[in-house]
Amino acid sequence: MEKDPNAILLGEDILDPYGGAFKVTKGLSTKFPQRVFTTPISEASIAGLTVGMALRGMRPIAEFMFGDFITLAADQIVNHAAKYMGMYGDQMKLPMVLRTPVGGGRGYGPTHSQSLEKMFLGLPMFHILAPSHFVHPGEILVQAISGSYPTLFLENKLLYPEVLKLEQHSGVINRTVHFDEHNYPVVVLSNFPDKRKADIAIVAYGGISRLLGPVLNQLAQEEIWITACLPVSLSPLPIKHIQATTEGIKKILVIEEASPAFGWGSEVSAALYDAHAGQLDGPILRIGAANSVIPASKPLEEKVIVSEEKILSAVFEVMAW
Amino acid sequence: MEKDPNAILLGEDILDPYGGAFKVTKGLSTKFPQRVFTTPISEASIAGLTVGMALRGMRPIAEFMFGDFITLAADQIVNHAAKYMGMYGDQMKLPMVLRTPVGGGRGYGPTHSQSLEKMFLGLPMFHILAPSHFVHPGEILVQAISGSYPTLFLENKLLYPEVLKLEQHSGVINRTVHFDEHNYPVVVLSNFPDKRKADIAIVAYGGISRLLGPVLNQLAQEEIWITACLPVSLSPLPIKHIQATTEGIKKILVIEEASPAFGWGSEVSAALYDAHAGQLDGPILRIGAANSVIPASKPLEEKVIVSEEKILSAVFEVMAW
Amino acid sequence: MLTLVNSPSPDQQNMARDLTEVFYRQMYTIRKVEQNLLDLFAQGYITGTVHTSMGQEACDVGVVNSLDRSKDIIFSNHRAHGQFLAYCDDVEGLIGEIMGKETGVCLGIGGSQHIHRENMYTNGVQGGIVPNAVGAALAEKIKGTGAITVVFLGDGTMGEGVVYESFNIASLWSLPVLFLLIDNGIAQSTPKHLEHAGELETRAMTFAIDSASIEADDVNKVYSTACEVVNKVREHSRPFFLHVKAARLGPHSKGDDTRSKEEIESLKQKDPLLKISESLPVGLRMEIEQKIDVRIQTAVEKAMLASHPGLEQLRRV
Amino acid sequence: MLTLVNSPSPDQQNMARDLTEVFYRQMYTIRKVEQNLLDLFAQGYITGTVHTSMGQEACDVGVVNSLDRSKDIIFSNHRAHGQFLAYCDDVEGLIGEIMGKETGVCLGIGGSQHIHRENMYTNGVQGGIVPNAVGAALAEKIKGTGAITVVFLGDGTMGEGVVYESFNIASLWSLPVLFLLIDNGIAQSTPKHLEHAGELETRAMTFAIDSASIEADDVNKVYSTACEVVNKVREHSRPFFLHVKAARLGPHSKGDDTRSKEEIESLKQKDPLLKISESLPVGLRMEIEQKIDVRIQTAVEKAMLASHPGLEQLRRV
Ligand SMILES: Cc1ncc(C[n+]2csc(CCOP(=O)(O)OP(=O)(O)O)c2C)c(N)n1
Ligand SMILES: Cc1ncc(C[n+]2csc(CCOP(=O)(O)OP(=O)(O)O)c2C)c(N)n1
Ligand SMILES: [Mg+2]
Ligand SMILES: [Mg+2]
Repeated sequence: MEKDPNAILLGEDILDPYGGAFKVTKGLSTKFPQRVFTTPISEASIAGLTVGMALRGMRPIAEFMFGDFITLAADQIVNHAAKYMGMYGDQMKLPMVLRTPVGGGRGYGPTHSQSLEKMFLGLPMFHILAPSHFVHPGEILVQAISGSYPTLFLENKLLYPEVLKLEQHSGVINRTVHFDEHNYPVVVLSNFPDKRKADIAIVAYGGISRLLGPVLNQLAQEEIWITACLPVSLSPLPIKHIQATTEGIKKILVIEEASPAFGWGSEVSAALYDAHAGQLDGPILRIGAANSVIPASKPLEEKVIVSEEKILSAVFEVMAW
Repeated sequence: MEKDPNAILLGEDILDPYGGAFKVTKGLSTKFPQRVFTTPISEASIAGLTVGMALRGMRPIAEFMFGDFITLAADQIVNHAAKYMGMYGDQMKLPMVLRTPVGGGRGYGPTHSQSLEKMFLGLPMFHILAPSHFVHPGEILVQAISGSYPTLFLENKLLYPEVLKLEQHSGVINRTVHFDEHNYPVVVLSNFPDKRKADIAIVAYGGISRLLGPVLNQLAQEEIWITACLPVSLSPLPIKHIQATTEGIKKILVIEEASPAFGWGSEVSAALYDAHAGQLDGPILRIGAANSVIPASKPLEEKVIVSEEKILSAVFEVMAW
Repeated sequence: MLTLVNSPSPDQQNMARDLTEVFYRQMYTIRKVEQNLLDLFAQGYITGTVHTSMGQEACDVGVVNSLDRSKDIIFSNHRAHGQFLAYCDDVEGLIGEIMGKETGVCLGIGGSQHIHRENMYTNGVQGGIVPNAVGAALAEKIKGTGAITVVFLGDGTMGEGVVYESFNIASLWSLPVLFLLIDNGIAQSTPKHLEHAGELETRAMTFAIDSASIEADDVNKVYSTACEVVNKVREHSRPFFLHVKAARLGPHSKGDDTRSKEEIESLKQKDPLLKISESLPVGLRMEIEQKIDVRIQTAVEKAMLASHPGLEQLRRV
Repeated sequence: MLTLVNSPSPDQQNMARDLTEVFYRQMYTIRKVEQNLLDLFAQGYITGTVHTSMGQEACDVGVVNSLDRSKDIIFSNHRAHGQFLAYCDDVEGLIGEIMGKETGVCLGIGGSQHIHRENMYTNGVQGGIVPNAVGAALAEKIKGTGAITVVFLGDGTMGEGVVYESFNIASLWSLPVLFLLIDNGIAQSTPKHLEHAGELETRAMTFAIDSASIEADDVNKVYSTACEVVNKVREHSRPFFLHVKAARLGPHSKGDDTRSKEEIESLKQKDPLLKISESLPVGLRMEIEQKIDVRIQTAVEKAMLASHPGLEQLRRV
């Protein structure tokens, strides 16, 4: 915001001292009072304003208080944001970002805990990003709003308190970063030092990253070697980078926070089979949330969404194939 | 409507003499004036009313004039219709149907030609049906509204003028029908008489059926033997039936009308690989629309969406593997 | 069918006094349950959100008691504990629910914002319940039950477009639905003047919906207005928009209140519990309060011991 | 930057007459282009939809000419041919577009409902352009360009909730946007009394938006009102709601009209082309018409010969 006078922020309850339900925008309305707008509770219009501003050369960033409410912006996303760039036969740019906290784990209940990104995956001329704590979310946000495309930017609620892990080595975990066609990072983690091939490739994104650190550490102790691939861009999918990372690894596990049916993992799995089928030991395992509402009761919620235990038991299942 | 006094119809411009933009409801408002409601242009509320009526024991059927406008009902579908059944801890039924014409091929342009079902595929407690002309759409609609689940019912625009093909044999094409867990038909077509295995399995749904008749006929002449599987239920996916139908066939082609990225075919492909990987000759080929807006210009639109020619060349591509 | 646990005595002479007593019981129950919920949250026994009705009890109790509980329908939002208790007095079900226990009215699956019992439904996404309520009103009208539907919404929620679509349809089709706006002048952290242009009082009028505006400090006043309005809606099968000015005494949810101390202090003078408690003999009041305190304590203890729901209680597909 | 192809003579004395002439040129062009489009549709040269502005030309021309074409912004909907021609007179671009040729203003990709040139944008999904227009107005206000934004909407579209959200925000934030409602009393096949309760004239007032209502039979009247209103919006940086009563003389799209012959006949008496043509000398009129006829004929012929766009012209990813 400092650098770009065209950057505009809008969303519900984002003014100081409140600074947004998850405090992400705290301080900004005090620093840039002319460019931070608290809005009425009108999600469709928040998205619609954002599109209109982007059409006129601003670089607007809107906050949706919960990712669940992005449903109210669906018409703006599908029939407006994503269409203006494609349907006028010109080379218009439409940089705008819709930021929103997603995911469960906080007992907010069925309408405040979802990961609804699958609704918009694959939509032409629309990007979906989900940083993990292995990249710098702020930098990626700046990259998105400096780019050309309308973008949905997903922030997993449970990542807010996490410390960023940007170092190349941290205990047994090594982190390397590739960059995809749109220059978004694809993070590759491994829990082994040498050049050997991993036993299992894990492909995941966003909040799942929080679980991978502990999981990779524990598996290293059991001498199960993992390569994990975490693209920031969910759609379009940097499939070449994912295929290159998983190449030669005989077992693959795909993890997402939403339920796996018709999800991000379906495309990843299909595309990895396309590249590696015949070279794999057993099928590609996909895990995610149960195919139900996300319950408010926290102990039950923990059973519904992905946890370290679930990942570990998926790893052991795959190892046994 | 004759039989069930709780059946209610609502939608835009559905009164006689107009009878709806695609004339599907023609005659009904004259016959049942008390139970057919023409609505304001308020798609979110049309869906919302439908949910409210279903909660109170009616069996409402709403029409969305174009499938593209279902975006406006996304919040009602995701956070209301699909949630009420799951989040109250009871065994509530919520029979309601949202009907809508989908798909391209008529030159309506970018916001009136889409197949947006992928937005809601995999949503728990929500069904998506897409009849082809190899089943009786009216009977399936009655089945849906007599059932338990909120349902999105997709009618491909290009199927409206088609004659239903319900006979067991029609030229070289044989049609058998299985029924899935929810008793919706899974149609299996083949273009060969004997008990041999097909060269290629095609999995598709909805309006693609229109192209399959001619394609299967032509391929029969070239002695390329096809088994085509057309489930009516897109979500939940009757994967057992699809896997059983494709079992032992060495080449698979998945076709959908929307662009294949993160689509219905992604799940079908991933699930078929899960079952058959290692037994296949080459990868599963997925085809669909180009990853762009659907242009108004009809000759260009024809190049963007799936056509007989595209299916044929996909078949030849797969045969060559 | 539901019956009021504390139903008014049939004795006509004591009617008014009895009603006040009933109202006080309900209002005190609401207040006390919610104070307990906030405590439980602070102690870590509750996760997620807890939006309390504290300060709005006169509205909740006045309106809900004007309904015919045997058939009328209630839709509400994230701030519905008060209405729920006024509706069915299910203290155990509510506390269990919010603590995420299977003794909750929705097995702990819905939580604070997603509650359903009999003819009451709540949902935590703003606005969407409004067309649901209109649909319910249409269904009951077609069925000919004579039921009316009331839908509670907040001033902030008047930002959602679907509310206006619903006004239009309810009026166009003459549906028996009461739009009940609880205007506490704030939405989460945002004061009304940053949410709305013009007056909320007139928003439904342009759709040819009769409207009225009242204060929610006196439960008896709310109740008598609501009775009138509910009768009208039922008799004429027409929508009505009732604008009720209320004070949110507590935080938005849990402990997030950015208003100044002075502002909250001045709001506390409108506390509807103050007003009603003045009209009851102290002895009676103490007796009522003690009983309720014990009841709530027992409910909390029961909920503490109850189990969480299991995966098998979740519906799939 | 755009300039009017037929721009008014600077000669002050002939100003009024010249304006009428300019308006007639534009209105006749619109009418004639659309008649051609309907014919081309009937002959199979056009597929999809064609929503004509026939009968509404006085509104389109009166309003668009009140804008500053060098900076003001127009958003419109499915029925925007008239506004487009009044805005930029790009007959070739419009006909090519609707015939799906790469000579179209959007290469034939958008078609009748999805048109963009300079500061004009249309979209065929009802309602969603309204917050887009408000966003554009906000952007221009922040940039300090002094541009205003006008958004055209139909009476039927007043059913979409997002319109009311936009009213509220535009008023709350004092944005220079003109909501231009073309009320032709019908939405596709549905008459207004089956779409709306109450009066459309007052719908924006409850959001503290100044409003006015006029008839669209006389282009000069529309123009002078629009000039006043546009000045107001620009000067005060406040939204305005202008309700314009117009007649849809043609079918909704292509040939789907279920209204009675009598109704259409009576509407034809309000045809704004009748009125304006009376105020021009016959000779001049004939001359204007002939030139325009030839121009359109040439444009049609050119479009006939033009190529369709190719896959390489479609953007992906
Ligand atoms: C669609 C949607 N947007 C935002 C929210 C987050 N949220 C919950 S309550 C609330 C404020 C509501 O204010 P109001 O309607 O005045 O009700 P009150 O909280 O004052 O009772 C907001 C913004 C939500 N639940 N749903
Ligand atoms: C969201 C949405 N719903 C429905 C339609 C289909 N539709 C196109 S035009 C129209 C009628 C619009 O009526 P009105 O707003 O009065 O404009 P008019 O056609 O009279 O110019 C309808 C229902 C649409 N394009 N978008
Ligand atoms: Mg409030
Ligand atoms: Mg109209």
